[in-house]
Amino acid sequence: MMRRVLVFLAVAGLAAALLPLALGTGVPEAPGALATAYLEDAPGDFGAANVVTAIVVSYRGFDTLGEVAVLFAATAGVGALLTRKRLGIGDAEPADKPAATEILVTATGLLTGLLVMFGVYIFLHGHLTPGGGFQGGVVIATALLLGLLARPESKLSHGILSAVESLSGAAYVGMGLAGAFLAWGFLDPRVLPLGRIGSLVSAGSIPVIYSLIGLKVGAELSGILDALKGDRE
Amino acid sequence: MSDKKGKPVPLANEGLPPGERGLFCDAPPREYAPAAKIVEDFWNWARSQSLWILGFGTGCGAIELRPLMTSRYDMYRFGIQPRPTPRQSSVFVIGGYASVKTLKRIVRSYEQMMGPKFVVALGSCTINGGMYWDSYNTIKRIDQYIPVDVYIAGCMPRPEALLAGFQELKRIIRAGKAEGQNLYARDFERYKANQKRVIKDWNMPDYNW
Amino acid sequence: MVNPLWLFALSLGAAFLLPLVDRLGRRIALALVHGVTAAWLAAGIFWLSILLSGGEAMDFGTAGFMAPLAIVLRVGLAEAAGVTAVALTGLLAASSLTRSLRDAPLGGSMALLMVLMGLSGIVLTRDLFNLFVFLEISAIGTYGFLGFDDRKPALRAAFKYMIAGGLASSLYLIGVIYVYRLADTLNLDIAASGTALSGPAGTAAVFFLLAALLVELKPFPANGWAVDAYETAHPGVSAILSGASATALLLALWKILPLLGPAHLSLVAASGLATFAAGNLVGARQDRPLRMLGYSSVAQVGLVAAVAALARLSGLGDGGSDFAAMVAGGLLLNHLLAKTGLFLLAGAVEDDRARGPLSPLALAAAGILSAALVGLPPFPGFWAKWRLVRALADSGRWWILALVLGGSLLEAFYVFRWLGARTKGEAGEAPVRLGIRGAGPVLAALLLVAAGTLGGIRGPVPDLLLWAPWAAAAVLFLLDGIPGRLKGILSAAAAAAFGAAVWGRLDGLGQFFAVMLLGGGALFSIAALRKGGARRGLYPLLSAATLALGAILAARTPLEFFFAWETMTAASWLLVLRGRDGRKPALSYIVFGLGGAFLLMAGLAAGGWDGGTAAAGWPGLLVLAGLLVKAGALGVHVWLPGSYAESDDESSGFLSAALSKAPVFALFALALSLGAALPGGPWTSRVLGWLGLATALGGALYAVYQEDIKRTLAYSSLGQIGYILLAFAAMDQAGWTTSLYLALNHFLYKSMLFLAVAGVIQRTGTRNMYEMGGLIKKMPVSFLSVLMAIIALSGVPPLSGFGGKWLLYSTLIGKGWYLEAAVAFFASGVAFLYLYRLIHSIFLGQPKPSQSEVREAPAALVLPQLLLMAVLMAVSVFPRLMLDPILALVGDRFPTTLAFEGSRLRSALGYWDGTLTMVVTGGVFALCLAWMLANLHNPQSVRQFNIVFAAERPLRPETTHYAWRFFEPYRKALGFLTRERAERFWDAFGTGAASVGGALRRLYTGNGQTYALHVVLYVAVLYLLLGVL
Amino acid sequence: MSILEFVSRINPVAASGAVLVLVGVWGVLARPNLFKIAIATSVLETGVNLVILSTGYIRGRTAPILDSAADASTAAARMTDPVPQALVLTAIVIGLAVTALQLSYAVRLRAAGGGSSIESYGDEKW
Amino acid sequence: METGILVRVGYALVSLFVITNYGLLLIGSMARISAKVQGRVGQPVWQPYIDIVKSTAKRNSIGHGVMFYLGPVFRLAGGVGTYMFIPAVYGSVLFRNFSDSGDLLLVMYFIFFGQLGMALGASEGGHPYSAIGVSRGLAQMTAFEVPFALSVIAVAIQYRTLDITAIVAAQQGGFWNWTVATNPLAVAAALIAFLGMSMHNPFSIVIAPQEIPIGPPTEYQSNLLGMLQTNRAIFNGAKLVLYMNLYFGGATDVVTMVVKTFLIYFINVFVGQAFPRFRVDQSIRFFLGVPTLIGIASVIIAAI
Repeated sequence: MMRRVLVFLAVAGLAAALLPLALGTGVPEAPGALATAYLEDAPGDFGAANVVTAIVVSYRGFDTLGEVAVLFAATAGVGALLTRKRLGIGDAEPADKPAATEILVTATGLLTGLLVMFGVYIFLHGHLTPGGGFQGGVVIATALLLGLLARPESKLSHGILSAVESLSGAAYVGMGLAGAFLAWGFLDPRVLPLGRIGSLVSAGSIPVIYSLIGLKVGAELSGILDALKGDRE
Repeated sequence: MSDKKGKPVPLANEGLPPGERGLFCDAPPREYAPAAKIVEDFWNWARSQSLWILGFGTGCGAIELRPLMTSRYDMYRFGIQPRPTPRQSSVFVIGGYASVKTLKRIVRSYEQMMGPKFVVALGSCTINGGMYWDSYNTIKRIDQYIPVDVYIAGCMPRPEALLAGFQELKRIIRAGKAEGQNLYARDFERYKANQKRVIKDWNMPDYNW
Repeated sequence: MVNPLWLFALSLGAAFLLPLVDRLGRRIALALVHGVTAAWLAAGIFWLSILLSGGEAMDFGTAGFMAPLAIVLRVGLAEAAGVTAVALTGLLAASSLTRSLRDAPLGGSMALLMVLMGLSGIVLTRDLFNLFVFLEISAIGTYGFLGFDDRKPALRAAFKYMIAGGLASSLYLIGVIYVYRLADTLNLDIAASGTALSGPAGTAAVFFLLAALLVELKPFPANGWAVDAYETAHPGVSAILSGASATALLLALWKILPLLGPAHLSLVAASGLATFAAGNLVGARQDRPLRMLGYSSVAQVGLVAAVAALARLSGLGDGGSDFAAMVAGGLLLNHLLAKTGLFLLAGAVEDDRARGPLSPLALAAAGILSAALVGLPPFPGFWAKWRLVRALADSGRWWILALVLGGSLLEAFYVFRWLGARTKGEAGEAPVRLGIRGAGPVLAALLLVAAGTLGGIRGPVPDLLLWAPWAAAAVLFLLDGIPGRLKGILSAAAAAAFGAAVWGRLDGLGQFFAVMLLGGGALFSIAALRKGGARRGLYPLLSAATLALGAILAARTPLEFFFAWETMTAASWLLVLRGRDGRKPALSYIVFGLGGAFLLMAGLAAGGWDGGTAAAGWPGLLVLAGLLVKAGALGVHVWLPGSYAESDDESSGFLSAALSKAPVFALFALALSLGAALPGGPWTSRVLGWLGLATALGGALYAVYQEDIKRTLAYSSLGQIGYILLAFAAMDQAGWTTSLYLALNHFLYKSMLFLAVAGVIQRTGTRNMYEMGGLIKKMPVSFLSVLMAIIALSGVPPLSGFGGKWLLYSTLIGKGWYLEAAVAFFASGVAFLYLYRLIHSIFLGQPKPSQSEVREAPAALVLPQLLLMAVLMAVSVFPRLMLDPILALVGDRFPTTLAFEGSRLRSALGYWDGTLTMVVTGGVFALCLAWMLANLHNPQSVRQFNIVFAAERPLRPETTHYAWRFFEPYRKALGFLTRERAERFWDAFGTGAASVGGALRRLYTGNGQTYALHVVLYVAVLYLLLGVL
Repeated sequence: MSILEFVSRINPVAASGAVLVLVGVWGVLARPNLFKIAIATSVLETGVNLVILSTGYIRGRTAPILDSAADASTAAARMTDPVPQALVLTAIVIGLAVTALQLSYAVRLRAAGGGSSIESYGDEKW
Repeated sequence: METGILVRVGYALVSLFVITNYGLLLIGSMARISAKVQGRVGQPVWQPYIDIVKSTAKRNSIGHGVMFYLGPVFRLAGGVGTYMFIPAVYGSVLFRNFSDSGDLLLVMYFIFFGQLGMALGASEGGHPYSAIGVSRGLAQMTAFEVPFALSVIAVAIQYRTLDITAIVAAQQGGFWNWTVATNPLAVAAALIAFLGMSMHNPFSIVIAPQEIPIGPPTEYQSNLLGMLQTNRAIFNGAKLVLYMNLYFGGATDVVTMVVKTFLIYFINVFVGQAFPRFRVDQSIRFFLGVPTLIGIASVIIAAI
């Protein structure tokens, strides 16, 4: 009882703390100076139609690199935690895993390719349309999830995933360094020509970076899903 | 009791376990020559006028010693007073029969007194065994074990008899005849043999300094 | 300057490629990880070197842009230091982590890399959201790191850690986004420069930021999750969490300080101080070392945060940032290295299989780390704490000052308790050796020593003479392998050399005490030659303590004095700890020693010592109180008997005869600095007088009932110090003369007593008096020494002790302190009891068969005793030898009542001719002796059992020696006076503190949800307080 | 201020986000199941993300993507604030990572045989 | 000072001779008075002399060690020394002794000299009763010293000096100048303390002859005992002279001294005849009770 009261008090306190923020800031009427600067300069600076992408990959690309690192660390952590040995599962296969339904199996066969393609599309067009490397990577991982659901006994090649993850990550860092050496700063996408705003090949190395991120995120999420399945060596 | 050079031979102390012999002095008793005549006379007078008694009151005779302190008999006026430790006493009053058990204590106390020292045997029992003459565990004659200067006979002697005995003792001292200490040293082996014959559980040194 | 982005690229590249590298072999992967850390370290040091030599801080933009558009990293002094610290911790921890990382999945190594990079990012970034990203990188890294070697408790702790971490990061995000919304920027500097955050919404937004960071800093009570993690994780992980992580987070807090308003800052200060107090209270109750270190860790971090906030809040110290950097930075550096080292060390040794004592090197490391943690000199924490205390005192924040010092004392208590336990180990266990795992702690210790020493020598204490104790300790410790006797001679020589070096610097008072303090050190160093063998640790400590005493005399500023004082406290504490059963007494020794020192510190720091009048008030009283604790005044004496009794015999002598004069010296110095007056006015004198008197009486009474010879002497010392205090308190010529005379006399006869007793204990192997007896025939010189000493101590003419009594009563009656005089008379009568008992039970009575082989004490003890006897005799026959210099010292500060006429000393009331007394006594004694010899007829030397024993023979010497509970009737009559009230009071005090700690620690239920509740409640309460402020 | 004014000043997105935050916090504090705690954390993060988004949303404006309808010169006048959108992206991913890791710990702990209730993981205490 | 040192030694020896004989006679006569109280004739007045001669004339003796032999030497030296530091007769060069060595404090502390030595000697005898006796004696001493010290302090306050000669000088001029008249409380406290000091009944537990035969000197005999007996006379005399000087106006000639000290001692013996014996803890509590309060009162009176 005491505990409930305390929980209530805690939540109420937090609500009270949130109140001035909700009241004091109100609904914004116009973007601030920084946002305006981004909106006005981003296309010119990086040639990206999607201002958000320009911010995510270039201006605040360092955040994104960090974010990739977070995901990477999480994958590593999950992988290290959930091994067969540590989960106490022996070499024997768990006997009675329910078989997937026919519908699932069939749909998976049909959808996998489509999903992967969609994912690739999303990260390739990250600088033009909503979406980007993360979104694309997630879609790709969905394909793998479907595969895992359909064929629970199947095993992903952990080696390949890991290699993709490593290499794309390293390449991302490499792109960052390239920006520093070939352009004006670390993660500066202007190592490639900016191209015409709105075209697929534009915005410097943003599509490349997003592709790398897409691959990496796809691999990482797949890895996480695989690990959560709990039969990693 | 001495070797050729006149150095006293240490006592064997065989009654003691070897480990305890170091705790006790093993020197034998010695005879002490009196001082020059005139000095010794003076000293003897002083000794006779200052009789500090160690009462050994295990027998019924001891009860007759107490009244001497009272106003009625007042032994103090004769320079007699009780003393609680043998070290400081000069007169050993053995108040009644001595059993085998108490004899050991009598010997020990006697030997611990400083010379010159005098012994008063009080009552028949100490003199000849008295009513306990056929008892299996009493000593018949105390003078076989330590030298006695004055015998006060009776069963029991009255305090007056005691006072008379002390007067007699004073006389003997002044006459220079109370040499019990030297006698004991001289006949030490005989006395000791007598003592040991009676006392079976001998656990003391041969001479208790 | 090296662009930090390269390093991030390096870290990330290495991390991403690590799985591939790992296929080549784990060793190579680990080498890569450590190599990256080393690169960070190199960069950090490089930056530091540039910035320290006058370079400017630099900003580094990303993607070719600077703020506000892009994320900016800054390399300034604090950042460089932070990066260095993080990397250094990582490398230090490597010594302990490497083996485990090799055996665990690769995730562990990656986590290590991520954590360190994340922390460096936290340090470097100037962007609020980027800060969040790095917070999360390090958080995720930490989550993975906690469980990397799959120890079950750590897994549980990690989950709790994650709950709290998730809450904190959500709070942070809310804060960040509203800061952005209001200030229209994510850059810290721009946000801080505007006023957009000053309104209620801004305050709330900043509050969320702050609350998140505070939660990350593990405030009380919202820190159970962290402590659980500290306790259970791999020690290397804990070290990084406690050292590197805390450093980075504190720097993060430091960064957002400019955003904070006064109300926020007050919250930080309050929360930090509460955490400091509560952490230490709970830590004191903790017996699991790693968890204890965890509590200590949160406490320290709380203190640093509070200091940073206070410095900013209202310019604590002399000017804001420099002060904050010095104090908070110093404390942080101290905490970082000490805690890292301790976690690594404790993790290595706190293993249920290894219960033995520590090996010497490990012990040295543990000692240095613990001492640094507690803030003993010469470590950085000491200098920082001094400045902090000064600033707090200057600004009149007495409550905070008390809190800081009280918390530190608690911390000292539990850290040293652990250290004591580890020093001793359990009987019969093999020593614990650290091997490679020791590299981290030893390195941390060395860095601490280097940092502290450099900081001290190049900073506030440039006088190298004051560092001599440390140098001596270090040299002798390094030479610890050579034969002990050689070291003893070196130690004595060091004392002599130091004496020669400082002599010219000292004034008369200093020289007077130098004779006792340094002479005592040399004397007992010589005495220590009585035993061969290495006697590890003894000589370095003895030498350090001796020289520290000298340094106390030579100190010129309050800080120098306090530096030397703490050095002395530390060295003497270790001397006590070195004793066979020294663990418990050493603990109370150091706790009371530090308690006194902290009072002293507060008083000294409060200033007014350069001729001002401020010192005559509270500061002076605080100093006085501190000195009284150290002197062992009744009520705060409880540390004294045990430590004198349980330390090595020569150490006891040193403590009692020499070291106990240090507070006496300081008292005189205190009074002199106030113009021969006591702080606080005439009442102080009166109270001090009664206190001294109570000490004298109490000491004597306690001593009467001891069975332990050294305890008897310890209480005796207590009593004698009481007289010295009493006479000092009289504050007139006679009083001061008496006090100094007593001090010197006490040195003489207590040295003799302890030397003799050391020999007795060495020869008999026991300290219980009733187990001895009849040693006069075996140890005649020791007997004579004790005889002379007790005659002198009891004040019986004709030896010099009577001079002390005569002076004392002349003073007291002359001063009008009549009741005091009567009580003093009683106390000095009581002294007879224990003195007689001492000499009777040891040297007279029945010898024990088991001691039949006992010989006279070794020459190393006998010769100093002979020397002291000669000195005692000389000053007894010619009191002017001692009194002339003392009278000159006291000078004409007070109206003169004492004067010599030839050999006769006259007071206002009477006179005393020591020489004539000695002649008359000698003559009479000779006469009586001649009489005795002339009339000794046929003496027969007899043995011990030739006693009248009610006509029986004694059975055993043991039962015939009347010694056990010698003064039982006295106990029946006056025993009620010696019920150990002070002990009970302090016990109750300790129990009280412990039960507060015990109640507080009930908060830490182990339930992760409760911890989360604490976090949210903490935030809510904080918000409420913000509203109130 | 009147009720009306009060309501009008509330940002509905932020308010719903705040509600989610509170729900998430309540879940973290009150649901003992490890997995539910992880999910509650996720809810909490979602709420936070909503709050983030709410600060950038401006009524009547378009997404900050240039196309034929809006070029760079008119962007500032017609588009919403891109920064929160960029930030929320990062926040989401990080939240995902945390959730993944938290779930793994939950799995790991349950596999070690301690059950799913957090109350059974309180051995480290005091 | 003006007197040559040899002359002074000669005077001191004469003074010592007088006090020895006086002390012995005092003991003898007191014993006789006690006897009269008990309705006895009692021992001769000169019995103490005989006893000492007898002890000295013992033909042999035993010794337990050096300290055992030195014990009586210390004791006697303590007694003689104490006397030597007190001016016995006011204004007399002959009886001035060596009182210029120190003041009242010296005397008070020199009293311990003999006691300490004796205690050590007795200890070496190895007899447990000696040690028990000493422990009782010392314990009791700490207690009776308190009222005595208070009373001495009262005297010091009253006359503003600790110089015994000066104290006596201040009391000259008739009974009403004596301390006993000017501060009777101080005298009362001191006299009660004196009972303990001289170990008379009811404070004779130290030598309790029945349970611990004679206490400390249990092992002493012959010449050594003789010295102790001699000391008893001298020491008693010294203490009495001290009391006389402090409280009863001192003496300007030997006759006055004899009369006064006799009377002081008589009070003592008189009380001793009338009371049974205290246990040690009882006597300690007694001395620290009413007598101490009296002493404090006397100090207060003197101080006001």
